[in-house]
Amino acid sequence: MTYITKPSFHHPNLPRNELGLTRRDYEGSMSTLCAGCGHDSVTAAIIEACFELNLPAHKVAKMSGIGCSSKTPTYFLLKSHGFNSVHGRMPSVATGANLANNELKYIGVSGDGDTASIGFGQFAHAVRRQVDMLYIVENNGTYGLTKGQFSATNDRISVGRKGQVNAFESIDLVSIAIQLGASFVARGFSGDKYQLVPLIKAALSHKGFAFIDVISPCVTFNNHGGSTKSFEFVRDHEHTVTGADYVPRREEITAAYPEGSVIDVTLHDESRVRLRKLDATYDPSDRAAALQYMMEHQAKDEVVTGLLYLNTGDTELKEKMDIVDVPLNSLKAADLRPSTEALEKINAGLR
Amino acid sequence: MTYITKPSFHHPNLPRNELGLTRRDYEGSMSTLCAGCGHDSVTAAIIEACFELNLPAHKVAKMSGIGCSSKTPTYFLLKSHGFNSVHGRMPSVATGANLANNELKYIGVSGDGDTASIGFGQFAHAVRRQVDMLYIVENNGTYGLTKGQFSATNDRISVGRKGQVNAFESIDLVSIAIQLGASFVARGFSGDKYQLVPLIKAALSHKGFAFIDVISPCVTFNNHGGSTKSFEFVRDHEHTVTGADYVPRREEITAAYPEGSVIDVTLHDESRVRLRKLDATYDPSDRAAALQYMMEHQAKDEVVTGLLYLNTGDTELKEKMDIVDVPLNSLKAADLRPSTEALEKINAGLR
Amino acid sequence: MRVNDFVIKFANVNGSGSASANAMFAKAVFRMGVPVAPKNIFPSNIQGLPTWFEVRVNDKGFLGRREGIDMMVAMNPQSWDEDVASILPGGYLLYDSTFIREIKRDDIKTIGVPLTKLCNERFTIPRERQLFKNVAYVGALTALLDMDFSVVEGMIAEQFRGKPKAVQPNIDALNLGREYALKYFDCPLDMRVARSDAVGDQILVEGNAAAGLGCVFAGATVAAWYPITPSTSVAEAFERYCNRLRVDPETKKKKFAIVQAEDELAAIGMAIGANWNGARAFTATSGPGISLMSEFLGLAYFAEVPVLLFNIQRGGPSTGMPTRTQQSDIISCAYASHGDTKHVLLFPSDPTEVFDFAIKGFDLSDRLQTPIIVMSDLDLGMNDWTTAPFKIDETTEFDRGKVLNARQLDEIKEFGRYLDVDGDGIPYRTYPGTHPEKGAFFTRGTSHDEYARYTEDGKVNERVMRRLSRKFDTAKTLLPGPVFGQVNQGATLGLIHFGTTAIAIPEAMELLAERKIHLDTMRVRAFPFSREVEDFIKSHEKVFVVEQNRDAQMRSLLVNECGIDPARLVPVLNFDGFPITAAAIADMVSEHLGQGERDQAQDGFAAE
Amino acid sequence: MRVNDFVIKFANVNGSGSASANAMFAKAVFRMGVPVAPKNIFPSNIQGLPTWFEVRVNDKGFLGRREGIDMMVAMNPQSWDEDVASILPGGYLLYDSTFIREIKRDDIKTIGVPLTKLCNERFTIPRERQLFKNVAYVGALTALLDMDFSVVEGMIAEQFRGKPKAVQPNIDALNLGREYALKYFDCPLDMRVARSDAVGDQILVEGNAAAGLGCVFAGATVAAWYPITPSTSVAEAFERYCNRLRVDPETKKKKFAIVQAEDELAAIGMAIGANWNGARAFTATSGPGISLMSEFLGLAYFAEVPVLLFNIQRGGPSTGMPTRTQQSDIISCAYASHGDTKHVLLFPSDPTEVFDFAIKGFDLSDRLQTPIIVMSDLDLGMNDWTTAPFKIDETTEFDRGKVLNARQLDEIKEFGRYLDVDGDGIPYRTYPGTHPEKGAFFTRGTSHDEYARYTEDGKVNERVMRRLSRKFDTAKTLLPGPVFGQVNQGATLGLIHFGTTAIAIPEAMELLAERKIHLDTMRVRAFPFSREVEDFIKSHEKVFVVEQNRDAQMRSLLVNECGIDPARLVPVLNFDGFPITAAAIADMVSEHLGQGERDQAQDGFAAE
Ligand SMILES: Cc1ncc(C[n+]2csc(CCOP(=O)(O)OP(=O)(O)O)c2C)c(N)n1
Ligand SMILES: Cc1ncc(C[n+]2csc(CCOP(=O)(O)OP(=O)(O)O)c2C)c(N)n1
Ligand code: SF4
Ligand code: SF4
Ligand SMILES: [Mg+2]
Ligand SMILES: [Mg+2]
Repeated sequence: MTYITKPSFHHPNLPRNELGLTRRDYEGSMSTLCAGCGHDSVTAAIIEACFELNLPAHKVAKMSGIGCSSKTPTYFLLKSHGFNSVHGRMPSVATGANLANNELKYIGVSGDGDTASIGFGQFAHAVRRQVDMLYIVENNGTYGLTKGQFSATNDRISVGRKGQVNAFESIDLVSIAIQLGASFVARGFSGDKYQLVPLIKAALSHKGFAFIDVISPCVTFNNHGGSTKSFEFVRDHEHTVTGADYVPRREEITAAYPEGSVIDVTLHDESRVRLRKLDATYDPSDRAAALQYMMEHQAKDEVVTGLLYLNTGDTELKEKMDIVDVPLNSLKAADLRPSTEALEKINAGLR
Repeated sequence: MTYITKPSFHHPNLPRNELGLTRRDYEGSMSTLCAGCGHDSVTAAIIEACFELNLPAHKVAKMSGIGCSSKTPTYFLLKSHGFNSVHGRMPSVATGANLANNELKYIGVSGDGDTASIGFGQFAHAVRRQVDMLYIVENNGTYGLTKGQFSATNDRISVGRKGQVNAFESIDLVSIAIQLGASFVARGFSGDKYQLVPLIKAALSHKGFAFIDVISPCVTFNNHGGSTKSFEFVRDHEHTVTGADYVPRREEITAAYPEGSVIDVTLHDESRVRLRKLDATYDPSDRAAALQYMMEHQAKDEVVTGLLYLNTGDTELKEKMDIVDVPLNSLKAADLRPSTEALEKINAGLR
Repeated sequence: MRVNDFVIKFANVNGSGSASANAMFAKAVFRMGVPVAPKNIFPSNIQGLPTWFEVRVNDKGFLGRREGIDMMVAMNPQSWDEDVASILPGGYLLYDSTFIREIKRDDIKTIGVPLTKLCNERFTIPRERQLFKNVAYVGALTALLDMDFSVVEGMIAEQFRGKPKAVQPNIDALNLGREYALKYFDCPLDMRVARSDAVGDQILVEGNAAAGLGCVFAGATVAAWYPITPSTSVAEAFERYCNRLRVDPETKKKKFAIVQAEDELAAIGMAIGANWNGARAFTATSGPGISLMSEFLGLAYFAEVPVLLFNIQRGGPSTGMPTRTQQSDIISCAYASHGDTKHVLLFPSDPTEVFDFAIKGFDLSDRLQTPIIVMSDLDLGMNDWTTAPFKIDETTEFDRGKVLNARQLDEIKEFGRYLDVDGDGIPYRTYPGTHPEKGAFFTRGTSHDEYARYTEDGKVNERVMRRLSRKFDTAKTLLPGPVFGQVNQGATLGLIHFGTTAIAIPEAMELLAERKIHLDTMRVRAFPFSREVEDFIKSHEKVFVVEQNRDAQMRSLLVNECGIDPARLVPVLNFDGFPITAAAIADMVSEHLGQGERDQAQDGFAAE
Repeated sequence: MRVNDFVIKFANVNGSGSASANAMFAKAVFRMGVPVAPKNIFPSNIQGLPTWFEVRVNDKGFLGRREGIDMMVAMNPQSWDEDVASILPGGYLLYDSTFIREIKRDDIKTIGVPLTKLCNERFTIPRERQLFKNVAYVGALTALLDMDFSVVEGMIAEQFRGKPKAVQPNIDALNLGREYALKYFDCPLDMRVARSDAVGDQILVEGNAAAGLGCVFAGATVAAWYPITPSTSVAEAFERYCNRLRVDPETKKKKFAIVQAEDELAAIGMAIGANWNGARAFTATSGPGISLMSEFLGLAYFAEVPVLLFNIQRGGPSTGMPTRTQQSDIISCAYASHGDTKHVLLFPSDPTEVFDFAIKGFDLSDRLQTPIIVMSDLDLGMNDWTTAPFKIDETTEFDRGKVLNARQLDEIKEFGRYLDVDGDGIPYRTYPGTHPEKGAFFTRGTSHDEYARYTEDGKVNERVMRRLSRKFDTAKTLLPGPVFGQVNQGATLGLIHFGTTAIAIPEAMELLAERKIHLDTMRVRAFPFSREVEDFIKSHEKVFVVEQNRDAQMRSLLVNECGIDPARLVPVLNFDGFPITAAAIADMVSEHLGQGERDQAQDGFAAE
């Protein structure tokens, strides 16, 4: 029996959010991942973000593929429906779910194997369709669940545990997402929840395809010296271009910043994300420039993090498709089934 | 019966190449495509290039997926083996074939549906593996063989025959190929064989993954006003950044050019490609810059053509994998089957 | 005299605009009240290759394919020889006499009409000259076959209601041919179309249109598909009808979503995601798509997510014969995906049934919480059929199956997604977002317990797998049962057929009766098979199973699932890509039966 | 006294380093000449969950799984209760007495060894303290079970030949446990390992290693795969052995290519491309991969491209039970892909046969020009088996089948890729680049004629399809035939088994014999089935078919393909994810047989 429920005892004075819920209410069952796995930190960040956003769990749907990372939806939001689909195919399932009911928030969790290899095609097309969801890749540069093979996101310089060299070009999911039109693209690090939580909150408030590539080290198979997805490497090579603060609706921004160093972007639910430019030259609204920036810094072995591209101007899938505002799954026979007369007309037209 | 052989009568004084072959020797069976289809022009360009390169047909393998474009290998190089695989899966078949015998030249022909939709994952991974082949996409922005649905390479501004709008971001295969590490990337136009033939010749002389995106209008389903893949649109919006001349080995370059306006690149078979820079600012050896350039010009609805990126420095698949020089399919039992003694040692080790 | 009983075939060049003219001819016959079966025999390319249009006209409603051509309209020099050769002795050859053609037969009657010449004189624009040739031979046919000209005129008027300018040239083109025929041949011939009331209130429609329309009436809101012949027109029809019937009059917004997916894996993934979320969603594909969808079919079977899939079968294996018909995906659909999986199949026989099964299919899929595959084929999907009008029962609600709402969740004491509460093997489900506290569960393709929790306890998984078998047994009681043909008391021989083979059966039985062979017939409409199917087989000594594939796949299913001795099931097969003919069935059956058996079949004594 | 006949089970926490210690124990028994069957029962995760290691020790070579534990080494508090419960009355419980544990049973003997305490005293580094606990209980076992300590010492020495510093701590750890046991318990127990020569020249190896090694000896040069449990170690073993045996001594370059593909569709695509080009290439996968590969399998079948595929079956359907064993992909592999397709399957029963079938498989695939699927499973693939040593026959050449070289092309008068020159349904092929003028052809999945040219002529395609059936019949004569067990003259009952079930059969037969039930047994080794298989079934009134799936899939194949009356085939099934036991087989068989039948089985009279 590999399913472990947590004791549901709540400490009486745990902090509660606007819904009167504690963080514990946003947890899932006990993680079965390796002690120290980066993925567990991402799970914690998701829990924190949902708690702070006061999300009702039943209005969230958790989607995933197959892998250690794809297991994590079991470890948060116990009261949300979840769908652990097949390897690499979560994007299509999420797209269908989204079309059926756009009132839920969709949190998709995938891995670098799940997304950059078997699921690359589905990922690319979910991006260009601007499916309204948060898509997180817990990127550890390896196939954790199948015991540590190279994944396609491995940088060319990285070396395997047993010294294997990686001759092939790596797939930078962030650049791909930007190029194919994702409207919210960020990179985080499982080791830095102060950066990650606001990114997740902003992404969940954004309408359209929000992609977060989280470098999430695999302590068991890819946290060694040669790895570029190890805690140490990321700490040493992280280059944060923008710091993002999340500002809930109706909340005042007090702190003052030097001229031109911050950008305030209002998100679809009227909350705002405040971007602190740590690199003055960087413009997170210019796709082409952002892409070039990624490439140049990656060439220097830097791991560029932060909110990298944001476009609140594009429409999301359902708008693009001119679908009625109410969820399609809420329409009843009366709305959907034409009359007998209508059918008779059709019959007549076929004579 | 839909297979039509051509009369094999050769006019006595047709020009012959170094192998004593005429262009007719490089033809295939009769095309069954629509009259005026761009794909037939690409076929003609391939025939011309192979004729001029003096390629022995039996040293070429023709690979394709499924589609009108994927049918074309039947229409050239009748004396080459061909493999018309399954929809979108040509890259994997070509990769396997390549590993088995790297002495053949591989010409892969695909369509935009075949490559950008169902085959996107395989395409991306063939690129990053640097499979040694020429990969041509006959890009018409539509699914010709299934009667004109939108394909993923359609620009956002393009409109369907019946006025359908294309709400989704388009996939620019050239940018994807550059980003994922293809070492030879070009775009041509089926309507311009003077540009296309040298590109194909250079690509066939290049070692590594050579990608040519050929805009090849579908006269039946996507050559109307709203299409950005029509003959007219491309003629009006073409922006050629580099002119490429192919210079066979041991041939003198005579013509003189203004300073800095040309780059000579020596290819793996010692032939050279002479790049005439039509846009002085453009540097076809800088990936990041090339990418940015594509994006900026595409944003202006320009169709950037020419040899867009060239890197003769990278190794190709077989080199990356340290495989012996002779083709693997030429190794005999003596080379491959260890001795009984070796097996006995293994048995001993298992006791 | 061949009145209302003949086969006429048009041989054209693909892309020359002949299709609409030929269809107009067929429709005209239909409007004269005579049952027709037009069949479009087209190449897998877009322009320039031979294409044929075969129309069987039969007052009795024998509309299965029939070999032998009574009249050939030979417009394609490429296929001229084989076209001429296929004409029955005494039959007619209508051709474009503008060109001299060698006709190697003296046992047929030739009708030369200088179509090109006539059109070149009357029309100037090249494309028009080309197109109107087709209209002109239809005109000639109206005279030769004694057809009601006003009917054809009426159709032209309808067709160009939008652009009146187009009407006259078409009428002229018709008259070019008609007048030439009246002038140079003594019309009508001994082969004619005579007004009849055999059509009654029937309609003329293709199966794929019926599928798309059925999905509209079934309340489907999401369609995800990937283009592939011959299934493409299912999604197209759904879109066409939705645009007509499902657009909000005020906002102009859509009460439906149609996604052209990036491939078949994505298409079924989307359909599954939407159904999981409580919207009715479907996909449509053909052979290669089925293979690609099999992984997801296994997930939907095991995770128990409803999904409706139309498989418009074409010639396999692999890419095979994309523009020909077969029934060769039966095994691959019934057992799609690795592991112990079984899927529910429906076998419609005509467009009306496709429409009904689309509606029924969604109810069954929701009720059984499992994929349902509607097994149509190219012949049914892409050809127009003379078929009963579509009907719905507005009084019935959709059956969404066992879905718990918030109130019910509050009432029950415990919710377990995979608990067999009712003993029928069908558990209860909830849609995401139903209740703030209760009813959430985790859908997964990994082994799980009754509460949808991951488990590696083999015994628990075994329990779940046994329940799935139980559910499959329940399905037998819910699926459309078999339909029986004429039943001669005491006949010891039976014949099983399904899908598009049905249309050939009455005629085949008549042919066999002439040979004193009598069989009971049963049309199977669904898999898994109901008791009645087993009983039918068991109550006959020998049962022929007619199918359009090489490996007798339906026979295999019958043997496997009903525990039948294969010796009693005789395969009657056709897999050349064309619909099986009544004559072929009759011949194979009588060939199999030695005289002895035939007698005994005849007077119904048991043998063996 | 239980000498060389017991089951010992280790209950550990996944990732705690117990695996190597447990394996060392099993290997030590093996080295004492006693047959062992270790089975690793692991979770689908990497660290922290319960994992078990079951070792059956049996002098007679009865190495199938057996229920009931004679000794439990209980190291995991999580699973403590179920572990203690699974001990047979009178059995032993060995546990870490550093911690107080409640033992609810009084019918077992407990042996407490304070492993944690002992290791904490001796070792300082936390990880060492953790790891050496495992080594320590092995030490204790050597004393308790009277094992030859020098054997274990020797293994330590071998294992750390590289790093001598590691040897002493391990020896110390062994002694910690050993000495404690000797001091506090009267060793040895009545349960022992005694030196024997039952092992003889056998080896201890896992099936996947045998597969990889077999491919090396078969001359495979290209492997394309995608990671999936339990098939991953096939590619890993191939790589390991290639690095040892296939690297050019001078250039250090590789005479092989191994590609980790982006998914299973690509993996088999690459293998097909390489085989098409004349290199021997294979792929390995499990359930979900099979579903994804089915489209390409259909192409290879129809275009007649050889390819070898290892299916290491796991618990299905869908993602199912990834770390459990089953034989449930039989139908999905035999008929993989849409349309009329059939595939050749091989069913190895032990690692030696996996090795042989890898070699034979390539010959057959080249000879038959069709995919061959080797149907292994997790139990065979990932567990070490006591099995006969690997042998090859260096004198034989590889059989590359009907491949024409340039000279032959010049000699023959015409080349048609799909011509049935020899009447066996197998055509001739050429590799690309063979001849400047002759032998080129176009491989395609679309319908084609005998010259590989695209055709839409249904009759031509039908001809090709019939030849493929003929080829499949030829296969029957080339595939490994069945192996027969003890044959009692006149027994009216038969039993069919295959794959990993074989190991349990001799023991099952012994159990049945005690109950006076005698059956003839036959082990099926390949599909399609040879005449002998049919004859065996036909010569017995009732035949039991033992398989590890829910739907009796092998039985279905037998019924379909041999035209057997299902009534005569009785399913004996197990699908809980664990290998079927001899006891289970014996019970299901005798339960099925009423007393009457049992007698008659016994003295061999016909009944019914
Ligand atoms: C179709 C299919 N192929 C292969 C597998 C085996 N498999 C399970 S997880 C996985 C890769 C996981 O890697 P990643 O997505 O990076 O997740 P991680 O474990 O690293 O978090 C694979 C190949 C599978 N479950 N299904
Ligand atoms: C698995 C599968 N799905 C769908 C099809 C149907 N199909 C044939 S060609 C094609 C698309 C062709 O488009 P493209 O690649 O752009 O080629 P084009 O005809 O435009 O040159 C499709 C969807 C198929 N043959 N196989
Ligand atoms: S194997 Fe790696 S990715 Fe998987 S749980 Fe362990 S640390 Fe995390
Ligand atoms: S349909 Fe379009 S792509 Fe296909 S042959 Fe015709 S013109 Fe070319
Ligand atoms: Mg990973
Ligand atoms: Mg196209």
